[in-house]
Amino acid sequence: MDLEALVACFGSLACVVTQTTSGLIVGLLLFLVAAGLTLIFGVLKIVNFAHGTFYMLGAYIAYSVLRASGSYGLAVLAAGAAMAVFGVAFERFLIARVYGGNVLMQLLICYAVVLIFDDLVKLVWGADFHAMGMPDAFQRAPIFIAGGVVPPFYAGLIAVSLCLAALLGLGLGVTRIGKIITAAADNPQMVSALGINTTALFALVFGLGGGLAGLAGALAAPVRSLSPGMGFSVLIESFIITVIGGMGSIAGALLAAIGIGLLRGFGTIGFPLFTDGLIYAAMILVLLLRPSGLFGREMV
Amino acid sequence: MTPLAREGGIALIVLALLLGAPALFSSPAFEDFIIRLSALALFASSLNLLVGASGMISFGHGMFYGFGAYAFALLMQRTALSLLPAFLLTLGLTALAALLVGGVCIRLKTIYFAFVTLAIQMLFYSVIISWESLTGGDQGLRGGIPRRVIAGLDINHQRHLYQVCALLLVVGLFAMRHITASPFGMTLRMIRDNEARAAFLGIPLWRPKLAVFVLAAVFAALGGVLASLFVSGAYPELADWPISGQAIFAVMLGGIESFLGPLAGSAILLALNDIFTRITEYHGLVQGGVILLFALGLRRGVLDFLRRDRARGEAASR
Amino acid sequence: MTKEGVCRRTVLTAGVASMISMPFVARGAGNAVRIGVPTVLSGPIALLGTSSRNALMLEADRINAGGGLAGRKIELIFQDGKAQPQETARIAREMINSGGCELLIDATPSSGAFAVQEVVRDLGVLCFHTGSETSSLTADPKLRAPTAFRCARQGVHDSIAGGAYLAQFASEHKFNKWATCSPDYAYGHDTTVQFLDFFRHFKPDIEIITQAWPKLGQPDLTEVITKLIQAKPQALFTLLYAGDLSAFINQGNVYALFGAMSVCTPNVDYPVLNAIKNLPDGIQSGTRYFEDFPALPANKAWGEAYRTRFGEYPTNWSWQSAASMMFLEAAAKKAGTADGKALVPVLSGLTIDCPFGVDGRITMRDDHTIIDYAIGWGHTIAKPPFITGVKAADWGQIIELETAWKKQQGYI
Amino acid sequence: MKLEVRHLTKRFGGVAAIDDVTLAFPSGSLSAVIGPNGAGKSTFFNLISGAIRADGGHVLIDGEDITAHGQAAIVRRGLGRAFQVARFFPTMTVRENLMAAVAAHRGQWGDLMRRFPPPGASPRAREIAAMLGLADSSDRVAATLSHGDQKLLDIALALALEPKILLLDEPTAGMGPEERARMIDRVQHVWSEQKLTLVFIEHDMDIVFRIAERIAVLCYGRLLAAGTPAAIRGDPAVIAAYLGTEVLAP
Repeated sequence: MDLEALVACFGSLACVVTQTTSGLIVGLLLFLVAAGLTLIFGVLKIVNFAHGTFYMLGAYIAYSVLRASGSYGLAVLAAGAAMAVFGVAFERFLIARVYGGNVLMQLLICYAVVLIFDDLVKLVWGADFHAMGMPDAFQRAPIFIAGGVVPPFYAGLIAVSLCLAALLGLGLGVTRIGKIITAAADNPQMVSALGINTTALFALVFGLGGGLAGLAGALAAPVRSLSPGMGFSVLIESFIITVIGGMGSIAGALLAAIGIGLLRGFGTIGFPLFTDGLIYAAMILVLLLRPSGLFGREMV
Repeated sequence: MTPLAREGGIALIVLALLLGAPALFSSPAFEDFIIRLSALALFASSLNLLVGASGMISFGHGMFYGFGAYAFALLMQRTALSLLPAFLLTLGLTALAALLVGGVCIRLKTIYFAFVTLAIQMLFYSVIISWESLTGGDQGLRGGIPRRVIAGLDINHQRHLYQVCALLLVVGLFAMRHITASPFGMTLRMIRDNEARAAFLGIPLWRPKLAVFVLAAVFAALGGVLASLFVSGAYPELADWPISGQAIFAVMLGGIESFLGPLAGSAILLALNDIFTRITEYHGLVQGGVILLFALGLRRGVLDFLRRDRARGEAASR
Repeated sequence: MTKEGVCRRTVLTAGVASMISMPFVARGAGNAVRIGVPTVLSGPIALLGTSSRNALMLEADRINAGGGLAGRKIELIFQDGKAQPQETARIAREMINSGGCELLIDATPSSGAFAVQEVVRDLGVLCFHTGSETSSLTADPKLRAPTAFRCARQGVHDSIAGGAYLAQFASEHKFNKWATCSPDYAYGHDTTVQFLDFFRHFKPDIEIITQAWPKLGQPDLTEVITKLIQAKPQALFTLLYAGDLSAFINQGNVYALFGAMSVCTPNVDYPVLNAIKNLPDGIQSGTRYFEDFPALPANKAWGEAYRTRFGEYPTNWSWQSAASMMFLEAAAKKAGTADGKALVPVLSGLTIDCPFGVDGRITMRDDHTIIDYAIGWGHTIAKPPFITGVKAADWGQIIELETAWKKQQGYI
Repeated sequence: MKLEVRHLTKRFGGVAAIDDVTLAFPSGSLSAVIGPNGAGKSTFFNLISGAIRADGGHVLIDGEDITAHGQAAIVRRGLGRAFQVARFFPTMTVRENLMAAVAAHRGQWGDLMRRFPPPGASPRAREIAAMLGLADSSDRVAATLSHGDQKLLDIALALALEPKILLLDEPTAGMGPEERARMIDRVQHVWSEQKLTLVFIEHDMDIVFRIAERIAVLCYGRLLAAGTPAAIRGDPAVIAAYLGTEVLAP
C-alpha cells in the first residue's frame, strides 16, 4: 500500500495524464477482445473460451504479414480479416454442431481448439517468443501533454480503438443488422420469432467477434511479446470485463474495460500488490449484487 | 438382492481386485496410474454431484481440490498431527469453507452460479499466490509431506499409498453413488429437472443445494488430499482454474448422466495425456484433435453414448 | 439393471483400454544408459526446454562418439511436464519406474524441480537439476536429497555478484536513487530482497524510491513503465526475464524509458536479444549464457557448434544442461561405471574442465551445487556481440558471503 | 378448508394486476375463475400460493392469515397447485415423479440414510396414479407422455401433498375435445373423492358452467362478479365485459 504516492500522483497533472493514457491503452485493447466475447455470449449464450486464441492468431498473422510486406496497416487489416473468417469457420464447423446441448460441451470444444492452436502456433512460428517491433511510422519521440508522456503509437492506438468502439456502437445502433444483433442479445427467442435467419446471424456474430479479437492482437503486436499461449491471460481479463460490464452489453464492456485499465494505471502506484485481488473481488460483488452485470439485462 | 447390497458387493470385488493386483503383477506404473486416477476421478465425480445430479454448473470446483491439497499438506507440515486426524480435519475445514462459499453462491442460478464460483476460485488462487509466508506462493509447499507411519502404514511408500488410494477411490465412489440414489439424491434430481415444481412440493431449495455443494466440496478435497500425497506437497496449479477445467472435461468425456461417467472420463483423459506426452512434444495438437472427435462425434460422454445407443438398440428389437 | 449392466461393461472396457496404454516396462537398447529428461516443451517457457534438449543431444552425441559412459551409449528420453509440478513428478516417476531410465536430468523450473526432488528422495536415483535457481533446493539441508545435484546457477550467487557489480556501477555514476521492477511472485520478491540486501551490503547509501510488481506474463506493462518514469529514479533494477523482459524493453522504448534511467538486469540473454528490435545501449546486464564470456576458445566453439546444428542461440539452460552431461561423463570415467548410485560419491566435490567455468573449470561442491561457473556483468550495445565490457565476478567474495548467508538462514 | 382473500392487491410497475379483490371459496366447493386474457387470473393464483408477494390485502386459510408465509409453509398448510404449463420432472418415470413428491411431502427429501424410494412411498404413488388414470403409464419417462397426461401428472404431483385446497391453472389448456372431457372427468372425480376445495381457471365456458358451483369473474385485475352460474349468466356487468363473445349463451 502506498496511498501517499497515489495522492501525490493525483496532485500532479503530468502523472494523471500519463497513468490515464496507460490505463486507456490497456483497457481499450482489452475492450476489443471483450466486445466480441460479450456479443457472442449475448446472442448465442455461449462463453467462447477460445477467444484468446483469436487474439493470439491475430498477433502472429500480423507479425508475418508485416515481415513479408513491410506495411503495418496491411498487417492489421489482414489479421482482422483472417480472424473474422476464422471466427465464422469456428462457429460453422465446430460450435454449430453442439447447439442446444450442454454448455459444458461447448466448453470442451473450446478447450480442444485452444490446445490445437497453441501447438500449431508453436509448430509454425516456434516455441520462442517474438516481437514485431515498432513500425517505422511510429518511431518518433513521445508527445508531452501537460507534462505527461504520451507515445505517438499509443495515441494512435487509443484513437483507433475508440473509433472501432464508436463504429461498433453506431453499427449496432443504426444499421438493420446491428439492430437485429442487439435485439438478439436481449432476447434470442424474439429473433427466431421474427423469422430472421439465425444461422447466418450466429456466424456473423462469431465473425465480428473474431475479427475484433484479431485486430486487437495485431494492434498489440508491436509492443507485446508473442508466444504460444499468449491468449490465455488476455482471455481471463476480457472475461472479467465481460462479466462486470454485463454479458451481452457492449457499452458495459467498454466502461468496464476502461475502468479496469484505470484501476491498473493508478493501482500500480497506490496498491501494486493487490490490484488483481481487487478486480476479482469487484467481479464477485457485481455477480452477487447484480448478476447480469452493471449494464446487462437479467437473463431469464 | 437390493441395489445397495449389489453395489456394495461390486465395490468390494473391485476393491479386492485392486488390492490384490500388485501380488499378481508388480507394476509401479500401474500403481501410479491408479493413484492419479483416484485423485482425478473422485474430483470429477464430486463435480458431477453438482453438474449431473443437481444441474448446478460450477466453473470453480477446483478451488476445493486445491483447498484439500493445501489444508492437508499444511497440517502435515506445520503440526504434529498424525495422518488420520489431519485427513479428517482437512475434510472438516473444507466443509466449513464450502459452507461459506456455497452460502454466497447458491443464491445465483445457471451461468451466473458458474461465473461466481469461478470468480471465487480466482480470488482463492490469487490468495495462495500472494500469501507466501503460509503457502510458499507460486513455489508451493515444498519439502515433502513428512512421513508418519501409523499401524504399519507409510503413505510415502508407493505401495501403501496405492492401497490407500484404491480404498478411498472405491469407498468415495460408493458413497457418492449412495448419495445420488438416496431420497436426497432424488431431491437433487427434482431441482435439476424443475426447480419451480420442487419448490412447490414444499422443498426449501437452498438447503439441498447448499448441502450438495458442501458434500461435493468434501469429495473434491478428498481427491486433493490424494493429489498432494502423490506430489508430496501442494502447488498452486492444484488450485488454479485449469484444474476445474480438467474435472469438467473428465465429466463431459465420460458422460454426465452415467454415475461412472466421470471415472471413465478421468481414465480416458489421463490415458490420452500419458500416451501423447510420451510420443510427441505436440501432444496438445493430438489431444485436442481426439477430444474434438469425441465431442463432435458422440456429442455426449462416452458412457452416455453407449447407454443411449444400447437403449435405442433395445427399442428397435422390441 | 440393464443400465448398470452397460455401465459396468463400458467401465471394464475403459479400464482395459487404459491398461493397454500403460507404459510397458522398457529397457534401453542393448546396454545403453537411458537418461530421463522431464522438461518443459509447451507453454510460455517452452524455449527453455527445447534449448535444454538441444544441448543435451549435442553432448550425448559427442560422448557417444567418444565411446559413451564407461562404454555404454547414452539414450535420452524427453518428456513434457508442462511446467506443472504434479505432471512433472508423474513423468519423472514413470521414467524410472517403467521407462527404463536409470537416472534423471531434470530440466524444469523450480516448481517442477521441487516436485522431482521428492520423487528422487523416494526412488533414490541420481538426478541433476539443470533449471532451478532457487537456492534452498540444495542449500537447505531439509530440502536436499542425497542423490540429487544442482547443475545450474544459484540465486544467492547471482545476488552477490550482481550486488557487487551494481554497487561499483552506482558509485561510479553517483546513482543513489533506485527503483525495482520484478515479477509479482515468490521468485521475484525473494530474489529482489536478496539482491537489495547484497547491494546495500556493498553500498549502504542507496535509496529505493519505488517498486513495481507486474504479474508474470502480464501482456501489457505500460502502467508499470509510466509509473517508473514518473518516479524519476536514476537507475532501475529489474528481474523480469524472457518474454516479459523483451516486452518491457520494447514497451519501455515507446516511452523512451532507457533515456530516462539506467537499467540493470541479470537476465538479458540471447532469446531476449533476439526478440528486441531496437536494443538500447547501456543496459547493465549479467551474462546468462554468452559465447564471449568466459572468453575461452572452448566456450566460443561450443556456442558455434550449437548454433550451427540448431540454427538458434543457446540459452542459460543450454549450458547448464550441457554441463550436467560433462559432469556425468567425467564421473563415469573416474568411477569406471555408469551406475548412478556409484557415481553419487564421485560427483560430490568433483571438479571438471568445462567451457562454462570462469577459469575453464567448474566444481560440484559437496553440498551438491556447482560453483566457479561464469558470472559476469557488462553492458549492452545495439550490434553483435550485444554485450560488451564483461567483468567476471569474484568467486572468493561470493563464497564468503554465501557462507554468511547460509549461517543467517540457519542452514549451517 | 375455506379459502378467502381480502382486499388483495398487486401492482406491476404502475399497473394493478390484482386490484382490491375480496372473495371466499367455501370448504369443499368447486369454483371457477374466469375472465378475458390479462385479467390477472394467474397472478391471482401466484399471490394465493405465495409464489409472488402481495402489495396489500390478505389471504386466509380457515381464517388463518397466510399472506406473509413462504411457498413451502403454504404448501404445508394444505394448499396444492398445478400450473398452466405442466411442471413435473421430465427425466423421471411417472412413478418416480410421484414417489419423489410423496417423499418430499413426508419431509424425507433430505434423507441420506437409505435408498430411494423410502418405504411407503410406492403404494401411495400407485394410489395417486390410479386416481388420475395414470396407472398404465407408471413406468414411462415423463418427458414422453402425451400433453394431456403431462397435465394430469402435474395435478397428481399436487395431490401427493394431500392438499385440502387445490388450485388448477387452466387444466384443459391446449387439449383436444376428447382429452378435455377426460380431464374434466378426472378433476370432478378427484374433487368429490378427496373432498377438496377446488379452484380452477378456465377459458372454456361450457366446462365452467357445466361443473362449477361458483364462478368468479376477473377483469383487468378487478372482481367483476362472483356467484352461482345462474347469477353470473344474468349479471349485466359480466355480459357487458363479454359483449359479442356469445360464450355466455346457454
